[in-house]
Amino acid sequence: MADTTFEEDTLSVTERMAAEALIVDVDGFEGPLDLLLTLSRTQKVDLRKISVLQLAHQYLAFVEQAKALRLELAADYLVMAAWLAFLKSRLLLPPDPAEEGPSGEELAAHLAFQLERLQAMRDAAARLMARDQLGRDFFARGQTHEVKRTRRITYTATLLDLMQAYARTRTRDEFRPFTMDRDAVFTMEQALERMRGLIGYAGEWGDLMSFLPEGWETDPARRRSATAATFAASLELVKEGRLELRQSETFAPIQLRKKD
Amino acid sequence: MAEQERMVEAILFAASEPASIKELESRMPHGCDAGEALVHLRRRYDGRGVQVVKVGDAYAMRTAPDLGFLMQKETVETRKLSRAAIETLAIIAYHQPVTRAEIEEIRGVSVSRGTVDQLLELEWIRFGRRKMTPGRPVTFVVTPTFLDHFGLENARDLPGLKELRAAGLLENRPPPGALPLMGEGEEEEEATTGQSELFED
Amino acid sequence: MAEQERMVEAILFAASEPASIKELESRMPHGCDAGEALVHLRRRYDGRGVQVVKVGDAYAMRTAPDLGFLMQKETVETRKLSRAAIETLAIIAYHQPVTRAEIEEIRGVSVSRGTVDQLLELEWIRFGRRKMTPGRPVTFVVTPTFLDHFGLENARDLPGLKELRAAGLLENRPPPGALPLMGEGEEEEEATTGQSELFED
Repeated sequence: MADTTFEEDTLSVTERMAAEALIVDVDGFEGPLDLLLTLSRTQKVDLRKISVLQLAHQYLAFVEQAKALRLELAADYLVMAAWLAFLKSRLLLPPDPAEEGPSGEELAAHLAFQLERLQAMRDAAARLMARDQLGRDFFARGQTHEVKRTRRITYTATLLDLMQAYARTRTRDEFRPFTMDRDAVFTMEQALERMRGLIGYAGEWGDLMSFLPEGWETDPARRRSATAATFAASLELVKEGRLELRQSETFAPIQLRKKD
Repeated sequence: MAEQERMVEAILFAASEPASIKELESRMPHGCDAGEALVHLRRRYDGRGVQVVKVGDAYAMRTAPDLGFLMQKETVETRKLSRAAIETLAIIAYHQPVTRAEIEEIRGVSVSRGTVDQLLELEWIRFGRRKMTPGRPVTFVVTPTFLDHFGLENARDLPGLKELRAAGLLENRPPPGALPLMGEGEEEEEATTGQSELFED
Repeated sequence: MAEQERMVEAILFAASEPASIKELESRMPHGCDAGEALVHLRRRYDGRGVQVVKVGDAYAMRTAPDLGFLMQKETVETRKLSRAAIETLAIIAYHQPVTRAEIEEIRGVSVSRGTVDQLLELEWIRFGRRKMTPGRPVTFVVTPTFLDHFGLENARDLPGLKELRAAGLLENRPPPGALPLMGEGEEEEEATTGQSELFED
């Protein structure tokens, strides 16, 4: 993907023409490697004998030119430019024994390998597409005979299946499915239903706790559940615009009344 | 002519419709004699699995009529029996002869017609004699085909609940103090009496 | 055997898709040897306008490529593949099984979704097994449809494959140190196996 985008703002005619030439070229490139491969062809040598140093020069010159024309190059082109500048310095300077990492020659050799491999794949692709192709050079039967498909289904079961099935049916009612015992739980649905019936009478501010269902006020577990459910139900009713809530300070009793 | 024969062969093979001599010649290089090529080609395919046939005034290649049987593909699909079917089958095997109402009572759900039909079709169950109870309901029993499929000599060879449990086939242990274990009381008693009637009729 | 040859001839002739020996035998009467019948049949069609070709481990009848010029009428217009798609296809064919990251490393640009989708849709490529490298990336391989389309008996017959391998161009050489190019590190370690694993599974 050549994500390269170019701006043309206020360029002179010659600059514009130069830029256009570049655009035409760059648009045809699929990324920095493709561009490098094209540049390398100008060396007119076997890819295995290519001068990577010269190639780096060419690439950097290309990027410079693009910059001079104030063309915006995609990031990967710039990353490659930075890397080639680094490679160039490695190739030119005498090797520093203190320096770690691969040598300039190793890096250059790998780049040459990548270019050669890309070229090889392009050639292979061209050879592949030049082959005789089905529907173009050779043909399948034009009038195919329909093959009738008959599907026969057989059912199987093993003795084990049979015994397990029997065991299942005969032991089914010995168990009841596991359920949480929820006798100390007052659900929000229950609370909501209860509150809807009660708010009609809540014309004045009243304590939330006075709305708890009967029989749920004493046992701590039951009271906790009922309080939470009633509070949640009240919030729901506030959301519906049917109720108002207030609390004078933290931990103070929560009061509610009907909203008209 | 050999080359022209090849051409006609290729065209007829790839064509989706029969081609007349005129059509053939219009596609072949100038000066070809499709008619003569066809004579050779028809002779070459004489007695082969493929024939050159004349359709109206056009020609086509067709498979030899006697090989039509090859043009079908039979696929055999093996499927597991549904849970309802295997449970119904198990109840019939253990309780035979058993009525539909009894099966439903044991399974706790109604038995669909399809389930019974499937088992009948597989020839794993068949109708037994009618029960001497009000309504004289029909009963089901398992067949020799069933025994054959499951490698049983006799339906009595089916292990009882106790053995199933011992073999670990019952994953669940009933909670202590729950219902008395099934299949150990009169249940099984009755099941055995049932079995004795096996294949008598 | 003459009769079996006729049968194989009829089956292959009637179908547009390649059929394996197993498929052939499943449609022929029990005890037939489709493999041997095929040997005879291929010999019989040698040099004819229609050929028996091998595609992967299946067989099909196809018109002789030198007669393609007669078939303008049958030619199907195939969608033009983009350069990216053609290159991606070639890389998959020559390097399979290959991951997306490896394709990107070779082409130096990312592979767009559309490219892979198009090749999958043509049924020229499919997903292979996952690589045993971190992230267990999915791989791509070419399909029998690909082989059929390009008249290849198997992927080892790809043009120039041997030379490319000898030149080391199918290797996935890890870059020395860190390169700004795509596909780094672990990915490549075992990628060198490349084509050698071809169709082993």
